[in-house]
Amino acid sequence: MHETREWLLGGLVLIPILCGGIMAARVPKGIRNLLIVLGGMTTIACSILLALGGTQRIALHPSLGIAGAVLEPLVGALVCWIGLRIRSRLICAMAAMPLLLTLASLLTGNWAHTAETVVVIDSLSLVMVLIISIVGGLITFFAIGYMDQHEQHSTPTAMDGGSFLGVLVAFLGLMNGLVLTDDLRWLTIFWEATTLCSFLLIGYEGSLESNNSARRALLINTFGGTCLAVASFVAERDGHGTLSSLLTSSALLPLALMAVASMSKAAQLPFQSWLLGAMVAPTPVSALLHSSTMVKAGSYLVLRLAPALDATVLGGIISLAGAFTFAAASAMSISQSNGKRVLAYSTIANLGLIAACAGIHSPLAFAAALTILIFHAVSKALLFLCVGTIEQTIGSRHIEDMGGILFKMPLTTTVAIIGMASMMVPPFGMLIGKWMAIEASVDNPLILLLLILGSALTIFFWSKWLGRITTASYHHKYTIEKVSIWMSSILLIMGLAVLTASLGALPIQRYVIKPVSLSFFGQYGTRTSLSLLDSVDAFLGWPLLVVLGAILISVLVGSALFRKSHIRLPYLCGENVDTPEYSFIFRSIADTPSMALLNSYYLSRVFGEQRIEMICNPIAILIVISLFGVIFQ
Amino acid sequence: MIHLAGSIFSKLLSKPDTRRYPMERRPVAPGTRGHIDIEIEKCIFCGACQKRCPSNALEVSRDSKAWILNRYACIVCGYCVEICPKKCIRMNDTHHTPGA
Amino acid sequence: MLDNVTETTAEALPARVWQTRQEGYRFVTMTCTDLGDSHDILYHFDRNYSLRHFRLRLPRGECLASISSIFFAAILVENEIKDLFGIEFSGLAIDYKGRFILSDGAPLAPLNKSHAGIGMEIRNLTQAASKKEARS
Amino acid sequence: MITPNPTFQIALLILLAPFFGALIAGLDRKITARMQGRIGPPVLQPFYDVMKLLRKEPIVVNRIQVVYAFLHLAFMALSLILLVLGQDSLMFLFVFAFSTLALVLGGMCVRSPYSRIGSQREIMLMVAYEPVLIVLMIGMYLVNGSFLLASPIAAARPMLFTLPLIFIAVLVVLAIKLQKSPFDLATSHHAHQEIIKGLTIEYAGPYLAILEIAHFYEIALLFYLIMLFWASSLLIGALLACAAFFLMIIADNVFARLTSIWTFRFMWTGALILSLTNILWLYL
Amino acid sequence: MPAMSTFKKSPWVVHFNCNSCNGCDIEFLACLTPVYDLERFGILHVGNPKHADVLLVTGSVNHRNARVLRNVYDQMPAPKVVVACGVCAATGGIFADGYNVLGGIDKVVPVDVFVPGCPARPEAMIDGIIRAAEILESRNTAAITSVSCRKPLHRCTPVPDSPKPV
Amino acid sequence: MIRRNTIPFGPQHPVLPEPIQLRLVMEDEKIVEALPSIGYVHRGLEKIAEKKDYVQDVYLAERICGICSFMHSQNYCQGIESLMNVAVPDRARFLRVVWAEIHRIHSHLLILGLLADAFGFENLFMRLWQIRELVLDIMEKTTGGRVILGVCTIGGVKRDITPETSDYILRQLDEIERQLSAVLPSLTHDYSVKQRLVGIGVLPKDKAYELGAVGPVARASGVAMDLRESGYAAYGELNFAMVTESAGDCYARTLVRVRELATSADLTRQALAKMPSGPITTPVKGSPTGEVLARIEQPRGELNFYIKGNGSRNLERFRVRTPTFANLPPLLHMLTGCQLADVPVIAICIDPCISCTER
Ligand code: SF4
Ligand code: SF4
Ligand code: SF4
Ligand code: SF4
Ligand code: SF4
Ligand code: SF4
Ligand code: SF4
Ligand code: SF4
Repeated sequence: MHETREWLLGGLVLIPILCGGIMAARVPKGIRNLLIVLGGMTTIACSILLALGGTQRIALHPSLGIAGAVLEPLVGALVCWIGLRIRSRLICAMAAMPLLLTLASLLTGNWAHTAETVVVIDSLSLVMVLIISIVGGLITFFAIGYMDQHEQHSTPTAMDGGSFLGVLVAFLGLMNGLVLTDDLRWLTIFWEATTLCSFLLIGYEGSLESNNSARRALLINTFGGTCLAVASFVAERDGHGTLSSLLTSSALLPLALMAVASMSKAAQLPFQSWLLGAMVAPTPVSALLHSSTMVKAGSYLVLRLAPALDATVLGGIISLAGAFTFAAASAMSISQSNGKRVLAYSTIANLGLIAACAGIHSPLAFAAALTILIFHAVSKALLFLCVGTIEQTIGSRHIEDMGGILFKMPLTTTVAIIGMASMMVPPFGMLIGKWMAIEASVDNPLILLLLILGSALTIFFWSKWLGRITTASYHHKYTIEKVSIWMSSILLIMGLAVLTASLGALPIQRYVIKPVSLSFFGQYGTRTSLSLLDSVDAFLGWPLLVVLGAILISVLVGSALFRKSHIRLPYLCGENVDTPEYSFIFRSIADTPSMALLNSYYLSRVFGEQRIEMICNPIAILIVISLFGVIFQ
Repeated sequence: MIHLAGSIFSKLLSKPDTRRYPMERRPVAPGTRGHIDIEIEKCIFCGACQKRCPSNALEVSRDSKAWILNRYACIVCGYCVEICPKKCIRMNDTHHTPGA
Repeated sequence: MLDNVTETTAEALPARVWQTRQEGYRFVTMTCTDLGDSHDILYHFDRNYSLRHFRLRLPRGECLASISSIFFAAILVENEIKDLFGIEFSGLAIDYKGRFILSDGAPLAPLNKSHAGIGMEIRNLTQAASKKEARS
Repeated sequence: MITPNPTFQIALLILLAPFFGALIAGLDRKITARMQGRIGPPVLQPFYDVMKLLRKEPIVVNRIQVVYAFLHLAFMALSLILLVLGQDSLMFLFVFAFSTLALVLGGMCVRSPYSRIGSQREIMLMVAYEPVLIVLMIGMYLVNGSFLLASPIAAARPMLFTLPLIFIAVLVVLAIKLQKSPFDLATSHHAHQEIIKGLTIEYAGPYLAILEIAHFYEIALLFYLIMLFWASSLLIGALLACAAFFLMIIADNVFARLTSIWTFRFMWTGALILSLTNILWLYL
Repeated sequence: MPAMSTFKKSPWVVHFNCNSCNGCDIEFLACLTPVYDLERFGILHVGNPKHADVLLVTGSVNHRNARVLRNVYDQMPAPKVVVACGVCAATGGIFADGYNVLGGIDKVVPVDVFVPGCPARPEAMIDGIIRAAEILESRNTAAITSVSCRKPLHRCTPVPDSPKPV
Repeated sequence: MIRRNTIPFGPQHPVLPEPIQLRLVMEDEKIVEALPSIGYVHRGLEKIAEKKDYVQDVYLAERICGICSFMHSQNYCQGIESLMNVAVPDRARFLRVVWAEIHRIHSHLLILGLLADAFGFENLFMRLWQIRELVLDIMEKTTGGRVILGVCTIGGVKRDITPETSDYILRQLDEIERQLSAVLPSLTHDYSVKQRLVGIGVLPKDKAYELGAVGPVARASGVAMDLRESGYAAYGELNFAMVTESAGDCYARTLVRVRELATSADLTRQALAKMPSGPITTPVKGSPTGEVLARIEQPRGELNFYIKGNGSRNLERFRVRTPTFANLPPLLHMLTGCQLADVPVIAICIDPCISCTER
């Protein structure tokens, strides 16, 4: 079996990178699409095969270790060169760090420390690989249809569709590598490589705005990468070349550095700005970066660290930072009317939640984090794709412009409704995650408070949006959307996936997540948290099923009772104008018709983005600093 | 801060202020303008009331000896009562009942 | 009886109104009366319960400058006069376009003497209908 | 809690709860009227109203609205069942919240400005009171060591003694949920001044009846929730709940309506801090 | 469902002031207050025609409010009745001659009960509304489908969903 | 980015007993523009008055509006009397003051009740209107009408107040004051009420003057203006102190009305006490000629009638400028910048009477 495993690894990491590489060479469209399907399918197939094989350690050829040691400074140099080209001294300086460190390790003499490079396939990495390959793969398929249309109405750029899609596919490989490797050097390499890819993807449009965003993304993530590089250097100096050995040690500095790295990648406060900037990129990029890859690297890392945080103050602070991010990002999203930005803030918030749970250090919390991670990946990818489709059709990503789309774009909107419902409605997965998270945090009052406030705030923006897309005028006859088969089929698949995953939320809980978290925590867990986990397990599934049934019956009964003849104009104080076109015009000043408009509330004076940033960013920075304060205590 | 608190309890415990209208009828004040009536025997059909009625609610015809009140136009002002030379129009203190 | 009335002309009006405002008068209202060939327009101002009036003869069809930029309070009454007498005002701060108080289908300039102004036909209709009721 | 057979219990609940709720609503209207020096409607008036509404023409603005009405009802009934059967408290809260959310969405999905304003305000109210309810559940866990709603019943000491501050905060939530002054912002029978009937404005006839019935369930649910504070004795619990409801009527009659921003600020400072203080002393 | 007299027990009233001098309006409001207390008959004053069974109109119809009255009436779900309060609402009363008075409200909506008086006394209004509730009861539910929706809604054309305000 | 909302407020709107439409443009719930659309109760009364004879116009004038109907007939009669040089008997002048002040009490209670209703204080609304019924009882007992009194006539009044009814009025006034003392503190001192009134809809003094505010609206902004001081009817022979406030917000307007309740009761008592004996009406002959601007202080402020006679029984021109008409521009000023929740409160606080505004 050993051999097969290695091939699987190749399929997961190398094939996508290879496919991407070929595509970057401007191949014809047909071949390009073929390559995408090939790359995507291979990854999906390999990930499933890998998962079926269970957990295992695989030792690879030792030369890979040497290769890592060589590659690491090279990647650093590449970033450094880009930094020079975009004239950012800061990036240069930070990217030069790995070079210097390599030099330092050459001098100290523990260069190429490991005899063998190990790939650890444990339950966590399996879950990650599955998410990355399946969700990511589907997104790349979607991108085929999307970019077709996108290229039709946007000016061609330096990175035309071919190389763009190439980078997209290669990204999957890099991410898979990131979550599989146990070697700190390779981790750093993959980490930096994903940063580079995201830089290319965000800068795709070539406009001023996108260039700035790309640059910001590079800056922030290079900072994270540098932290990671320093962490790995320090760890190696102490003789821990691999993640697994590092985690068993009690070295705090590398842990803290890695936590910072994970925060920057997961766009936690105060690092959130790059993710918002990334919204300028075409929608598949946002979907990929936000749901299954990039940001999830941050969450992956912090989950990896979780067992080592064993009731340390460090864990508490990570948890606090996460919870704080959750509450603050939720608050900021209230004032957003741009659909993609709302999604971005919601992503940040949920990643915060994951970090908060990871820091709590209990099996229940870990299970909660994992649940959120999985369901978030699927739901968020779905939502991004929906917003992208909607934007292509109605030409706007503003929430207020999305009224009535249920009739214009029945398929996309239905899927979007499922996606949104899955973010906040029982019995969908996200809510179960949140539920577990709150129960898991009962012993940490501060974190609990932040979680409670945050989840109350999330209601605000989701319901606003959900209300808006289900709005329908009286009797609108719309021309129905036309969406390419690539896009519609993917939307459909993902919608069904969300539904089924939520249906199976409890079985997934019992058979997947609980074992994982036990395998990580079995020996550490405190009594109460274990019993809590059991109580989740003991929670009867029936209420969830009944809830789903209630939804179904309500929808059916409700729509069956409806008759067109029952339609009346809405109430406008008696001054309705019964024009055939609009149902919301009233006669006003001088008998002239006026349109009744009521947008949702954004409360920008209370929840304005800048206002909250001004308060929250400094606090977040203080939290990050205190992360280090703990070490030097 | 809350000044009504005391008095709501006294209201709660005391008899309601409601006049239970259809069940109990309260005596109206004398001189209430309810509706007008005619003592047709006394009327000489001079038409003065019709001419003066601000609301054009009256129709008097000398020939056919008709005195017709449109009670849905009468504003019960009592002007006709005042000016009638024969004092044959009476002001009644009860209201007209609604009609369909 | 009306005293303290000053006759004025359309040209001299704005300056006078401005001066009146400077003197601390408050705008009360305007009154328009149809005199057949012209409109008689009165501007009423008040200071400490004493009234001051300006009288203006506006020949039919002529336009009048709005004083709403001096006294914003005049905006409503000017729009009303526009509706009821058909006098155009130039420079109205808010122009209801002759649909301030009257609506589509209502008679135009009904307060002019030439307008009968009474809906007799309609009245007869309604009376006939309700008379039947009254008799029964 | 008395009858062991859950199916029987559920059936009983679904059938009887609305009657109970309607009765309370009727009493509420009667007492309010008497406090104003009026005779007021018969106590059974809410029944007549619903019966009448069911016989009216069902006019609507669009189809989704109807779906949301049913969702609201279904989830309200469901959350009552979860509550009475002593299920997980947070799950109960989520279901309960979604019920309100369905109502909000139903108000939002029509192109009627008043309905939408009502919805926006209801969302603000939800955001305002939801934390207090979650804190209540946390408090319950800290006291009873379990998230199951059945746990307070088994406990020996009434929760009122351990969670007095939270109880006060929950009373405020009760006022919001019953649309009582000073919080009758989003919809209410009597206060139609700003937005007429708020988010129910575009519902008519039977669909309005559905919302009314859902409200009856809600009343029953809130009544039970208050009873939990003295769960060891059914009688005292019921008396406690009655007292709380009576307090609401008094509040309704001595307060003016305040604004939504005021409510939000009050809930997130006053009420929340009050309940957190209570939680804190449980940690100590 | 047994033919319970539910309509009679809970007629909800929406009040519309057409061209009234306020005399009738304040008398209607007085009916709601403790001294007359309409709620003891289950009568609720609702602001929204969609919740109402009884449309109580004071004042006559003019060119501008005729359409409003019609809209309000149309938005009420069947079965519904109309009460015209005061002589203005019946015939135009003292204003019947006005150039802007089209006549009583029966010009625009079918009226079921006329309450005479200027202003109509609260007692008369109570009589009128109770009478209306009886009429409501007699209008059977089967008639619901015959709601007046004056014009067919055919001419529907697709429009952008959030057009700019006119 | 904030998008603007536009909603109609009226004409069929439960907070407005009368139809008027305000088109509100808002950012979230903050009003940035409010424009009125009126004409829903325009009956063409001025034209009708020209067609009826000048005595019938007394009844017409009463129906300019039912809330202060007496004031309208009083002002009309005073205008015609001055045109025709009729000397009204002293007793009639005092009787007019009695009814006018009782009318003011009823009107103020009415609007205070509606105000309570506008900020959602149902109990207060009910209580104030219940007390108002006591005032209506006085009117019914003394005039035979609850709302439209029909007692004022050219040359005097139609009904007398006997010593017994005078006693009755005094007793009833005491009862009203007793009951009010239980209710009014809630309107002026309750926390929740103040929260809704203090600082809402501020109209500074200079703006009030410039925009032509009248009556309690002007007095609440510190503009000392009350036509009763000019001494028409019998006011010259009675003592009264004008009520003013300076804050110019809804609370100040409420306070002005609350304090005027006491002034009016006091004036009624004075008028009843000082009531001279004698006839209550003088015969009137001929027809009015000439023009006059008759003015009077109504519950809502200064009421102007321009009356022009041409020697025939029909008037040449009858024009009505009511206080609400003057208070609309200040209302627009107050509404801009307020919250939607405050719109009903501010609107009710100017005591809007659309019926007389549009005639
Ligand atoms: S009225 Fe408007 S919404 Fe309705 S069908 Fe016609 S065009 Fe469509
Ligand atoms: S005025 Fe008198 S007498 Fe003459 S017609 Fe009229 S009722 Fe008859
Ligand atoms: S009471 Fe007045 S309205 Fe009635 S008929 Fe007599 S004069 Fe005419
Ligand atoms: S009937 Fe009389 S009181 Fe009623 S509105 Fe007409 S004029 Fe006014
Ligand atoms: S669609 Fe036609 S038939 Fe049907 S209710 Fe409307 S108007 Fe009548
Ligand atoms: S959609 Fe329009 S055309 Fe078709 S039935 Fe309905 S109203 Fe008539
Ligand atoms: S505000 Fe007053 S007048 Fe208006 S609807 Fe409500 S109770 Fe009636
Ligand atoms: S001010 Fe108002 S209450 Fe007074 S008469 Fe005019 S409309 Fe009526």
